[in-house]
Amino acid sequence: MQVVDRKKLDIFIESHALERVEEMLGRAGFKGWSVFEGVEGSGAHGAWRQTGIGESGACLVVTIGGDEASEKALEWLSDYFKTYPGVVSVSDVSVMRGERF
Amino acid sequence: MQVVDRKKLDIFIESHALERVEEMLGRAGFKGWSVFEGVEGSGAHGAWRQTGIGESGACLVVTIGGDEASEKALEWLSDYFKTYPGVVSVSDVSVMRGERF
Amino acid sequence: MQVVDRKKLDIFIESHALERVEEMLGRAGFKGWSVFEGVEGSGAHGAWRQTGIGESGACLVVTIGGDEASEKALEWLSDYFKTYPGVVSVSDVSVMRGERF
Amino acid sequence: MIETALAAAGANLLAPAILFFALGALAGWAKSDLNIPDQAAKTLALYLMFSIGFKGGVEANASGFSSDLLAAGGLGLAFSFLAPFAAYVVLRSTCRIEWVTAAATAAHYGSVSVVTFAAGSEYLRAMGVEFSGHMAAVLALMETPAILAALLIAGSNAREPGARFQPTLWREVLLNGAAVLLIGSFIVGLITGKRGMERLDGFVGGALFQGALCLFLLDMGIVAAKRLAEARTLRVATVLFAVIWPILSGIAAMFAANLAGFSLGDATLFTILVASASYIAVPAAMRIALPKADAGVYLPMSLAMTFPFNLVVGIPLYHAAVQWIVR
Amino acid sequence: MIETALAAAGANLLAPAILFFALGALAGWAKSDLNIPDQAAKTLALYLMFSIGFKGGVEANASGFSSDLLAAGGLGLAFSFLAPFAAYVVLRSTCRIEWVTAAATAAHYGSVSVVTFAAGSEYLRAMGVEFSGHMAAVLALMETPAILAALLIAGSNAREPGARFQPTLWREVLLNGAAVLLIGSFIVGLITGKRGMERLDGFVGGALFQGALCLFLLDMGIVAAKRLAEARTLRVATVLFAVIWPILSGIAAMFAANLAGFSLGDATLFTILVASASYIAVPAAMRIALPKADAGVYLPMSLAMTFPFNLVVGIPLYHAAVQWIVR
Amino acid sequence: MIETALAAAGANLLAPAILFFALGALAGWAKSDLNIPDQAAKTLALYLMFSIGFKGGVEANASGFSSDLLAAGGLGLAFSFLAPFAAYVVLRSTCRIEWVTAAATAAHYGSVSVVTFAAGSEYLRAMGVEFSGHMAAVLALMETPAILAALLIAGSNAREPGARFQPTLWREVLLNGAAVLLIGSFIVGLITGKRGMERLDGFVGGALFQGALCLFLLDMGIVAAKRLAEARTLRVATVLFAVIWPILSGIAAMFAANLAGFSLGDATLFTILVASASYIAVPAAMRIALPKADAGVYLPMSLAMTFPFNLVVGIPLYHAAVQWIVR
Ligand SMILES: Nc1ncnc2c1ncn2[C@@H]1O[C@H](COP(=O)(O)O)[C@@H](O)[C@H]1O
Ligand SMILES: Nc1ncnc2c1ncn2[C@@H]1O[C@H](COP(=O)(O)O)[C@@H](O)[C@H]1O
Ligand SMILES: Nc1ncnc2c1ncn2[C@@H]1O[C@H](COP(=O)(O)O)[C@@H](O)[C@H]1O
Ligand code: NA
Ligand code: NA
Ligand code: NA
Repeated sequence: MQVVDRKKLDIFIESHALERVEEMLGRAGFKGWSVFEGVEGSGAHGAWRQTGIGESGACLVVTIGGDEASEKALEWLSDYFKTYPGVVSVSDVSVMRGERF
Repeated sequence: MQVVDRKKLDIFIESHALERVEEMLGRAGFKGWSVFEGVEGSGAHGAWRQTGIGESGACLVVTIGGDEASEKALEWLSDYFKTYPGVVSVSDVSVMRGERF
Repeated sequence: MQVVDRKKLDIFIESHALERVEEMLGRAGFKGWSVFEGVEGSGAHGAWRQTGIGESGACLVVTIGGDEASEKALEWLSDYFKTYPGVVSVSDVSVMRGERF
Repeated sequence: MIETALAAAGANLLAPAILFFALGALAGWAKSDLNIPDQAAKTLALYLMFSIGFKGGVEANASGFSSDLLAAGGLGLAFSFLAPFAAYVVLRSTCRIEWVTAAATAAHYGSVSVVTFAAGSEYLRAMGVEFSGHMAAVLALMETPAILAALLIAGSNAREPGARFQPTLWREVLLNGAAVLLIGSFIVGLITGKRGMERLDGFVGGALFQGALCLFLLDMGIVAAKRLAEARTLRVATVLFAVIWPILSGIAAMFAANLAGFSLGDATLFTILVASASYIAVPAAMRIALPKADAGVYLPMSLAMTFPFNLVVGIPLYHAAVQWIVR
Repeated sequence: MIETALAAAGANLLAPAILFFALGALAGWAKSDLNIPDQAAKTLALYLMFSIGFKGGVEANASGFSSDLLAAGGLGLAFSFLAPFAAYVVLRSTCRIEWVTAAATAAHYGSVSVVTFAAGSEYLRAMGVEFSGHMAAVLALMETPAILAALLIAGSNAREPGARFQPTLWREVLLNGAAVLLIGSFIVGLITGKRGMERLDGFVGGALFQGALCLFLLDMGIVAAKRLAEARTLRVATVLFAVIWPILSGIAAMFAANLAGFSLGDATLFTILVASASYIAVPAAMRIALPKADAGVYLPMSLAMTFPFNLVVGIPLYHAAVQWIVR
Repeated sequence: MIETALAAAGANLLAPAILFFALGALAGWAKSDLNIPDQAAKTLALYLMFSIGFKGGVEANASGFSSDLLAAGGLGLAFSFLAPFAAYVVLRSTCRIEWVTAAATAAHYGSVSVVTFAAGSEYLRAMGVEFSGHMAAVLALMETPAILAALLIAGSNAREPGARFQPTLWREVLLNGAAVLLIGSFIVGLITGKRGMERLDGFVGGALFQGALCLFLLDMGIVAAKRLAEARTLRVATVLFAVIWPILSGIAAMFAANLAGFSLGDATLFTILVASASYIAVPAAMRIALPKADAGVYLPMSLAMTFPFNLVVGIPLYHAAVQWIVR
């Protein structure tokens, strides 16, 4: 299979920021993403658990794209994380049909 | 810890293809996989949201295995993606108990 | 963006072990993690499906941290997996704000 | 005559179920974070089908298997299978959408909407109009043929993926959850009859059914409003189709029902079925059978235009028209 | 007098809903794996709001829009908006928590708890005390002003993220799901009146409402006990605040209600509203508006201390006190 | 005599709940995409336990705590604890499954199935046979001892993981959600008695309970059929065990119940409990306590063979046999 290198971002954020982050990803040049809902977790802002009462789960946004898009998203996120909880990790992945990312 | 190198595939597909893809993974030589359900996402085929009405979420199939299995799966998927929505990314991971993958 | 290298662990375990594993991660030196619930999967111990009757889903614990923490967690897990089902994969990721991991 | 119809339409507008749909639509439009968890919405949909099927079966048991059922079933099958061909031609010639999307959209309009049926029967009940239990079976029978028609329309091109996914596809088409639950519950109702109804009366009917319908419509309002806001391709022609097609196909259904000698209530429900468009079973089948069709076209049409139109305007309209034709 | 109050308190303690809350708290404390799926709990909460709003609207329809509603609504708005300022000053001077966490906590205590209201009205119903339907609208009106007050308190510091997330924030504040569903259902009830109630009676009231309340309180017991066990910072002062503030603000509410000429039932419910603290709508808003506030402080206070206190001790206490004041 | 039994069995076969189970099984077997969302199924299970426990408690309150309860409880504990030893010996000698899987399977058969109990009591209610409320408490008591027995059987080998996971394990064993909710609701029912039942009657009983049972059995049919299709090791001996063991242990239970002087209804329910096998609480405990046991053996046996057998054939059979023994 012919594959090309891309960046994969795993973005952990609170659900209220989803809309904002997705919009930003589009602007940064990502052509797609997928969102998953966590059931519990822990971080600098304490532990949380999805309960149906008083707490809503953190989300994971997975997005695959080019270096430039990744760089732009990281910049936005670094700013965002100054105010709000969350983390992001970047890793190298290979994908087929490179023109789609 | 003694670890060995393997490939990890992150396969994003619509849920109706799950059974097919899992069967294919088994044939390709993967000895295990895990499936997660997304809550929303976006891609070349537009945006979707898990709603309980008219829409069903895309799924993420994570599977870890050898180079050969990975190659075979990618071939099948590249064919599959000609018809159906979805993407796959491949990354390098280390695992313990290499004989299990 | 200034980023630093860290390890990302993807730990697939049964839900009854969650509390134990999270506690262990804290002891090993991880400062955060996120937990996701699977809907189905397969492995050396057979296939499972989240059904609401008689079966509960396997979970994915994602945690990002330093080499040392990762090493410690792998040691504990290698022991744990002698008795219980599950797998773990390790990959290299880049993160911003390295001091938080 | 017209005054009564208007009064009835007004009363329909002020039914709790319609108002909760409007509330949901407002909340969705204003981007409130109000939402019904997706598993709860799915369960409400299952409950509605369970109740509709079971009640229909019990009533069919009481009135006996008559030739009426055969006639209604046959007519329903025919409409569901034939309507997509007509809809396809109209969509292609007026709406300028690609042929594969047109085929998929046509399937939606040939098939039916369970919740529109539920709202329609509640409307009739509130108006004191009787209808046959077997209309629930007709509802179930009309889910699937439209999908087959779309596959025929799509023809050889669609066969490529269809071939590879045939087992999945046929299962989805013939054994889609909605049809299985509706027909299954109908049969259970038919078998257990009055004895079964004694046990389940307060579950499948009355306030619980009404309440579940209200909650589900609240959710549908939210989802429909969001869908409408996100719709990328909202051409005038598709909007017109989404409103005019139900009326035209509904008129055809009225005359057919009249010819077949349906009662007033049955003819109204049959019209509602024909005029309604699927938004659960057919999209699921289309994702497998015609993956190149654009869900951004057929979902907003069926869910965000035709469904509200039928719910708010269509049901009382069809009822008034049927009263005028069937006598 | 006191004996009757004690007897009533005893009866409250032995109501099924309270006992199921205790069962949940025990299970959570003992780390049993008993738990209500989160989507089910969310749906139960939506159902409770749907029912409370709708019933309130129907009753308001029956008794007519009176000046009482305006008085109660105005008083509710005032209390919800003003209480946070007072609470903030007390929290800062007695509890030694940071200013931003104090502002967020104050918002919780200015706002209200739907389930406490539900438990309170069931208590009154069991005691045979009448109250007005429009108290449900007051409940809805009191959700939001406290959030605005907290934003004012937080002032310029909070504006930085607020500015960037303003659309999201304002939507969350003004269109939070709880307020929209409560007010929306109230209006639907108001419009449909007795006719709507005929259809939905067994859904929004009676055993179904009671049962849903029991199940939801079971879950709240589990969650509250876990929250309490995990609470990192449990200072004596905050525990005292969580118990004494409801009493003090409740007393203020009683006198205000008395001056405004509320009936016994309305005054009791109003007191319960003022004494209660939010644990769903306000935390969600605070995560957006004041992200630096420590949820590990305000959630345990509101959910694991004030809520159980009001549920078990507060409701009968306030009722007894109001009886004594309002005559 | 036999004719009456056959007629009763026939009537049971045609009860809505059984027919919905069959519908689910058919849908699952045909691989229809019909499915109940997992959180909804879990919530239905919780609701059934809530209702069974509460109703049992209220009835026990009405009839007073009698020595009957002690006798039934003691007998239940004994059967649950001792049956696994016998089952283990039989499984090892006839089915050629590994010792650890045999121990885990034995635990399933010593423990009980809540839904089989629910179906059994509905059967008795339909037949007009009375039974004691405290049988719900016996149900709760019989959940756990079988797990302890399996741990004893597994002995030192199992202790290795057991030691490391002891806190989790003991919590799971002693405080598993099913047992806590059943006993807890029983106690709430016992405390609140008739007064509580007045409030919750239409929630815990009647059509709502019947409907929830039907929906849950629909889901169990789907899951059981899928499980059966996936079962890797379906030896004749295990199939035979799954059908014959309930009969044999049921016979022992009948005689014991007769000796202990149980009423006809109580003896039948006790037989049903002993003959039933767990498929929720015990598998969860086994995953922690005996992780090397093969879930691909014990789950299909308990869920896909013994459960349907008891539901369809067993319940009327046991009832007929008990009628013959207890007189
Ligand atoms: N090191 C980590 N690995 C994985 N997930 C994390 C990590 N740190 C934080 N998270 C997730 O991100 C959320 C917010 O992080 P924080 O801002 O650190 O509280 C946490 O609640 C976790 O769900
Ligand atoms: N670049 C991407 N990163 C992450 N997920 C993606 C990406 N592209 C597509 N997906 C997921 O795969 C689904 C189908 O993709 P597509 O065929 O591009 O519409 C989307 O709806 C997303 O959930
Ligand atoms: N190779 C794999 N890739 C992804 N997930 C796996 C893999 N192997 C096992 N798993 C997950 O871990 C669970 C337990 O694994 P096992 O101990 O192999 O049965 C499985 O049920 C899967 O959900
Ligand atoms: Na139609
Ligand atoms: Na308050
Ligand atoms: Na048993």
